[in-house]
Amino acid sequence: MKLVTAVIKPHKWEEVREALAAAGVAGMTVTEASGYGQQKGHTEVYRGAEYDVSLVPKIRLEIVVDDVDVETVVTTISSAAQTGKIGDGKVWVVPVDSVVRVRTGETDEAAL
Amino acid sequence: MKLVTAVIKPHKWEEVREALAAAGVAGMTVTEASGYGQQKGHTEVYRGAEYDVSLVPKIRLEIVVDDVDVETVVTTISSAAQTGKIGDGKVWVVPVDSVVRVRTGETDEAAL
Amino acid sequence: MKLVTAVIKPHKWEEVREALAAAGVAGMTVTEASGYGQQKGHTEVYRGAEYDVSLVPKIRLEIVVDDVDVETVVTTISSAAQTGKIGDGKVWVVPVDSVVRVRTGETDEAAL
Amino acid sequence: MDTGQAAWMLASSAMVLLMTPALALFYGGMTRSKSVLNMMMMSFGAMGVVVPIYILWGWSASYGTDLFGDGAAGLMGNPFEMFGLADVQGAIGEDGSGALISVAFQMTFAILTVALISGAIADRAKYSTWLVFAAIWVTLSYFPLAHMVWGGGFLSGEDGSLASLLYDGVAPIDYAGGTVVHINAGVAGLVLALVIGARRGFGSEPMRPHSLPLTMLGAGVLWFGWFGFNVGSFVSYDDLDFATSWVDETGLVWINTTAATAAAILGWLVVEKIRDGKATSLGAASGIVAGLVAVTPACGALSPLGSLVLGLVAGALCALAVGLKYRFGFDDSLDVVGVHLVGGLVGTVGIGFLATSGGLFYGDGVAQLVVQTVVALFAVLWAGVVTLVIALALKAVMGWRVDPEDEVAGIDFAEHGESAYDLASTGGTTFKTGA
Amino acid sequence: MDTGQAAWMLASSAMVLLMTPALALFYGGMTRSKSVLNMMMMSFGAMGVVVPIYILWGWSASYGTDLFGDGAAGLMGNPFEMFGLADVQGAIGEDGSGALISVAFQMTFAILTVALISGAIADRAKYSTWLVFAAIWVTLSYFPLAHMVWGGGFLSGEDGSLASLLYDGVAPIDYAGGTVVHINAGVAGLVLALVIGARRGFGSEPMRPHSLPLTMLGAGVLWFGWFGFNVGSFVSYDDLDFATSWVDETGLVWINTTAATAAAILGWLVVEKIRDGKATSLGAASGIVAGLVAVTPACGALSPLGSLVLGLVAGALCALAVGLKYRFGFDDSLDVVGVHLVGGLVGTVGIGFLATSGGLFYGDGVAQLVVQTVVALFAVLWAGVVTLVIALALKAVMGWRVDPEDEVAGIDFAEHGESAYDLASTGGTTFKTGA
Amino acid sequence: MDTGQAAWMLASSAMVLLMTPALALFYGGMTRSKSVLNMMMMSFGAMGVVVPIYILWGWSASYGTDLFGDGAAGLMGNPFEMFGLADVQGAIGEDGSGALISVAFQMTFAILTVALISGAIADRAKYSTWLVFAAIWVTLSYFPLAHMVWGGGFLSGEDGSLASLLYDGVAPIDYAGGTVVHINAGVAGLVLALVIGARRGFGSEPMRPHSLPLTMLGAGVLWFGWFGFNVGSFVSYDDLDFATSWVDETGLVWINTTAATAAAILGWLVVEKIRDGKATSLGAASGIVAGLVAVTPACGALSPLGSLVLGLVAGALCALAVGLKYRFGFDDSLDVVGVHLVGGLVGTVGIGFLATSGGLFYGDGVAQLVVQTVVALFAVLWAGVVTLVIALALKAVMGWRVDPEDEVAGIDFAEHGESAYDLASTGGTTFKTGA
Ligand SMILES: Nc1ncnc2c1ncn2[C@@H]1O[C@H](COP(=O)(O)OP(=O)(O)O)[C@@H](O)[C@H]1O
Ligand SMILES: Nc1ncnc2c1ncn2[C@@H]1O[C@H](COP(=O)(O)OP(=O)(O)O)[C@@H](O)[C@H]1O
Ligand SMILES: Nc1ncnc2c1ncn2[C@@H]1O[C@H](COP(=O)(O)OP(=O)(O)O)[C@@H](O)[C@H]1O
Repeated sequence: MKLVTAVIKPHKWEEVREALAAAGVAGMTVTEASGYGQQKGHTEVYRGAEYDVSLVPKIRLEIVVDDVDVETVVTTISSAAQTGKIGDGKVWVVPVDSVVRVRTGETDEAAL
Repeated sequence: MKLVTAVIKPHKWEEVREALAAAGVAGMTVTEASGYGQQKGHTEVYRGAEYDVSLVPKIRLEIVVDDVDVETVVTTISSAAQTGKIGDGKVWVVPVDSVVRVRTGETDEAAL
Repeated sequence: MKLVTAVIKPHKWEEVREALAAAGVAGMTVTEASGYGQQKGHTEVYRGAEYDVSLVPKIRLEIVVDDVDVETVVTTISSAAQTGKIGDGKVWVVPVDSVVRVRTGETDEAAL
Repeated sequence: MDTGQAAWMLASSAMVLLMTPALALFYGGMTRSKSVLNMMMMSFGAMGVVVPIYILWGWSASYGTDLFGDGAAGLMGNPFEMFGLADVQGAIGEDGSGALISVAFQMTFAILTVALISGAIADRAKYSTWLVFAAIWVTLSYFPLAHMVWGGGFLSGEDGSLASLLYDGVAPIDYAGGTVVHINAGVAGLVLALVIGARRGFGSEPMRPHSLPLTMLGAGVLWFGWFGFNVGSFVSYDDLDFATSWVDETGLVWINTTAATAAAILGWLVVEKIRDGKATSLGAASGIVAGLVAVTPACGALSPLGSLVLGLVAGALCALAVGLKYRFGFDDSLDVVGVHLVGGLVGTVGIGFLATSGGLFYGDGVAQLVVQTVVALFAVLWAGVVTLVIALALKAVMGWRVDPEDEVAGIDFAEHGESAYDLASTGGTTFKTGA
Repeated sequence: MDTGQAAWMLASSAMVLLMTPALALFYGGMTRSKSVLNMMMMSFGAMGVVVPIYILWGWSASYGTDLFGDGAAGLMGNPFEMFGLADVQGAIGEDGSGALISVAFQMTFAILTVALISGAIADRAKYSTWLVFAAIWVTLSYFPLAHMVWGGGFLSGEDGSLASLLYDGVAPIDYAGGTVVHINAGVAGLVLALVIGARRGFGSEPMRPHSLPLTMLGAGVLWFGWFGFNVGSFVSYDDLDFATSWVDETGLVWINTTAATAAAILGWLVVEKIRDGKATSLGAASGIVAGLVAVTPACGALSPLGSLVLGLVAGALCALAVGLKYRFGFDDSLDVVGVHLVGGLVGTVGIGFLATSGGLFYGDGVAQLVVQTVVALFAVLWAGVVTLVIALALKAVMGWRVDPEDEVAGIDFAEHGESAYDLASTGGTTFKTGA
Repeated sequence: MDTGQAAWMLASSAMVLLMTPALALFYGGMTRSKSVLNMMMMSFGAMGVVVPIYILWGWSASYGTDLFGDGAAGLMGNPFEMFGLADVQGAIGEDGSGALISVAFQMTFAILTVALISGAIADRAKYSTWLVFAAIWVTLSYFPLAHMVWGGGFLSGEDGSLASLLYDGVAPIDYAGGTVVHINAGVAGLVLALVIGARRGFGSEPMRPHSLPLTMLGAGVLWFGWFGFNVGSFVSYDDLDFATSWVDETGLVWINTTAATAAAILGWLVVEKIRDGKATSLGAASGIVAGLVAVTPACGALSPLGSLVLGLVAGALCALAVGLKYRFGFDDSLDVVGVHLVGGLVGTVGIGFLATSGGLFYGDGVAQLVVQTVVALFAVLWAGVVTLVIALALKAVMGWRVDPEDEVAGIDFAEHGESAYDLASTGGTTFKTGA
């Protein structure tokens, strides 16, 4: 099994969710995140004092998937999240040793 | 070493923390997260317009543990977090190459 | 490639960011987190009722790096984030199978 | 009523009306973020329910002719006499008497009193049951007490009243509602908390305030509105040795209100500093309310120095009293008992000591003190019995508690279908359909 | 004006001024967190722009001698007659008449009316265009309507006015601004929403309120301020059968205002309960505003019972009306149409049924009803045409929309360079330089 | 004082009292979320401390007979003369004079002035030291200045006063507290900021406002309350060429207050637009306060047009002045200097140019201008020296700073044991024990 982590633009979340659902992905865990990269933040001014806001809001998804589905999931996310503009985000894949579904105690594939 | 990541129901956090403490786990990192899965969200209505809130609030724990403790930690979490109702969450395990304790620079087992 | 995850004190974020930039790290994903460990939280009192706040605010960084850069990145973070006081945080490293840059579809080293 | 007095009464009425939304903020900030809307809605719902009732039969039941007996010193006014405010002017005075302004002013008190109770039952009560409770309680507990105290009824100084039975010529003093408003609401809160039962996790799970700035804002606006409450409640006592005209008495009441409140902040903070090591902002906000509650009945009868003393005592005692619920295990969630019942008692009984005319400390003996105490106890009794009957009846008929799962997930969604805040970049929400 | 009346007018003016910040909160809570500052700034900007204009030519254009013709029943006052408030006292009365207090009071109405419109164009309008719009619109739509209705112009009861052409002696009733304020703003909101176009994602992306406690706070303060709005708008009608003096009429107006508002809360919540299954806090807050809007023109002409009926109907109808935008696809973002236009029409026309003197239900025939309806339609027409011309002109000259990318990222940063909240332990922000 | 004037004074007093909680919101929104409670508590603590002091010796020290000399044009009133408000009516007039209402009104000014200072020392001052400072400072800086300016002392127009030494018959004008309140607080803020030192990270770490809606709410309520502040401060000048009666003068003051404030919004936003490229919401909120500050001394002496000019200038100058702290490196955290000192000077000196009677621009020469300037400088001097002595003494005795680690972690927890918000689904908090 693998853990696919994706960092995407917030307003793309809805599209990604739908694409994943269509691809048969039934579960995931979502966190709010901030991104730092080529996409630049902006400058804010409070009573004349300037601040650089270097972080950009992002959504971070974690999906544990069967080895065979990794390819599909990664591709589904990348295409759904793409706008072609800087800051579209990254998707990375990490190996997973085991998974448990807390409710039933089922493990591995059965737990997804 | 391994990284155990657990996604659980928020009101179970206190019980899980106590169970882990009893099992000798002294440290962890916690993030707020939202879950998407079989557990359904709810519908909200604002001036007649309906919204599906598909994400459910979850707590996400990360614990780096010694290889030998993995089993205990996973079991401890799953039993403490279990309610038997849909949405109890998942626990997954990922291999870890190395850990550093920032304060001392100690690495690996010593860093936990 | 590897995924370096670091948990640090919030007021050290600025220094770490600068050190990483100096070390050539151009991107990362940041989440707010809470830490539980040797560093103790504090007690709050509301109308005489006492609460133990056991979690301490932390910043959590994720950086996907080339294998060769792992050492540098980990060291850079640990030294920039160090105050020498309990609670400085941890840095851990996890193997990564693949990375994709959503905007271009580039993969692996090219995606960083 | 001349135009100047009318101007102040109009302003006062608006200020007291504002107190209910202010209370919603004060209470709302103290709940967890998953139940703030329900907390606020109990206040806003009280506005919706009590106003029509007040217009229909509330004024009449409060200030109409005694329902039973020969029309003197009774327990309730005739609710049908001025039903729908029919011929209010004719009934109580000639044109230009400002009768309608008095109705306006008194109406806002009824709303607020009901809303005060809601603090005792945060996070767990069915909204429909609450609204029905509000309608029945205001009719059976509030209007009668208002009639007894201010409408020439059993707790006034009239012939045949309780006080007249004890001491001839010693009228009880309740300037702006120590008994009618605060003791009444405080007792009702206690009874409801007992009947409905504690929140899941009470005394074990953390339930700290989700937004203290909201609570402090509420406290600040409550203070502002309370000037309407107290200073608008001008009542002409014969023996005030300090203020001898409308202009003077209102000035005195204004100063007393402020003096007690400021002193209560200090009283509460000192207790906290000694007991907990820190003076908190929730303590300051609570001290404000405690001081205002205590001075409510007393504000026309004390000197500014007496008000400082009363406030200091009230702040300190209420700060100690909010701990009782943990000792005795009743979940008076936002301390309606600790603040309104205790504060109301301190104020009502404190008059017996501190009144510049009649007070024990001013060498005028115990008559006033006894009268004040007896009246307070009668109010406790009345509110206790009436509330208990209503609460148990509603428990049997409608039920009081939301589903336990809903309570854990948050009553805001369960009862109102909303969440209070959406500060995140995404809420994982999907638009489904417009109305 | 005696000092008592002056005291109330001073308080009323301050209360109405407070309504604009209150509206900013009410609206601000309903937007997403990325555009709350812009929403609030449209109100605060209206304060900055309208006040100088009102002082320069606004009062004169509203209450000056008719600009054209023989000075009777016209469309606008002469803006230069009392330019800069020159010789206001001399022009409209002797010293001590309170002329300046009337200016103060009326000025706050102009500000609020402009601010109301902004709810229709949340999240997407260029701030500079909004400010210019505010200046032109208040001059060409607000001052003329104020003149027509309250300044003895075409919609008053004067000789030569619209009403006088229909029925002799039946003056239209608009106590505090059903036409001038609410219909006017509601129509302007509709026109702007159409000209400017919908927000990106309207009807598909979620756009739920980011802070309902802020909205409820706003609603509570609006209610408070509205007592100034309505009760401060004393107008001496000859045939009031209920109130016969300043003290009585103000009392009646106060009660009516509250009665309709409370009833509208109930009306709105009942519709929600039936249609959506839950009574919401946004519904209660919206019901408050709907009730206040509807009773604005009617508050001096109804009995308290009539006000309850009016409020109930207004609450229910507005609750239904806010769905229209999805049906017809115009993005009136915060329901200026559904609440202010619909509520204003309900109130203005409702007078024809419910006025104790002149109302159909009181057996006084249809004359008043016809007059009210015709006046309302004329106001719709006036506001519609004038707003359309201004909106299109500004579209051509300055443009109305911010960059689409900025709209997605959030207009607060794009137009004001700020973010509303920084609640996190880090915002990833770096200090660059002081001013 | 007739009942109408009394009604307005009662309302005004309540409105000014509300300004202190409003200031707490205004300031609180500008701090970081880890220190908002402490910021608000400095205001709430000022309420607790100043009120008892005012009742005990404050009124007497302000309006009692001159402490030294022959009782004319001195520096301070006798604090023991009317200690505890003993016999206030007898001392200053007969019954019905409204003496107590004046006490109420003046008391609220003292509270607010102290609270204003706290903005300069956000996030870092020991709460106990602050409370002690408040008590001493109000006694030694505020009461004397109030006495000098309004109590017939050295800065009034009385024989033997500073002005009378310069020009015979040219009295200084300070309608509602340009010197006593704003210059006084502004200078005190500057001195404290210097004595206490900058926050850790000042000028390098980001310290942006954590909730601008809170700040805007505060600004809106401040504006509302300021009508009490200014319009309640009726003073009978002989030579007003515009207002000739209470009704007229209050109307004028109301309009002038609003005119200057609106213009100051524009002034501030224009500076921002030019300098920073964007007009901000914090700028609008700040402009409101700047305008209100500047018009405070001037509101009875100007025409509405003059007020527009004054406000515009004040808004623009204050917008520029808030940058000074970065240039000179003093951490006046929330710009008490930039807004209150600068705004207070603009208003006080501006009268010399813009007063319709006495102003340079109205052809009345420089006498008034010189008097205003000299009086302003004297106030700066007085406040500066007195504050410096108190601040240094407290530094030596109690210390001013919290522990540096606590400052980084957040003063809210360190000093008050609370956190302002708990919006998360979990706070990782455990219930330990009830009180
Ligand atoms: N090395 C990295 N490790 C983890 N996350 C990264 C890394 N580089 C970029 N990111 C994430 O990807 C987001 C987009 O990256 P950015 O460089 O701005 O644009 P792009 O991916 O289009 O080149 C960043 O905001 C950040 O959240
Ligand atoms: N494939 C997955 N990858 C990562 N997290 C998941 C996955 N599936 C579910 N989750 C997480 O587990 C939570 C519970 O899953 P759910 O399907 O609702 O119930 P259950 O685990 O009881 O079957 C989800 O809310 C989500 O946070
Ligand atoms: N086993 C662990 N797994 C994951 N994160 C941990 C673990 N132990 C500690 N941490 C994180 O590191 C932070 C610092 O740890 P702590 O024990 O308080 O101090 P130190 O690292 O200086 O010994 C914690 O707040 C937590 O976020």
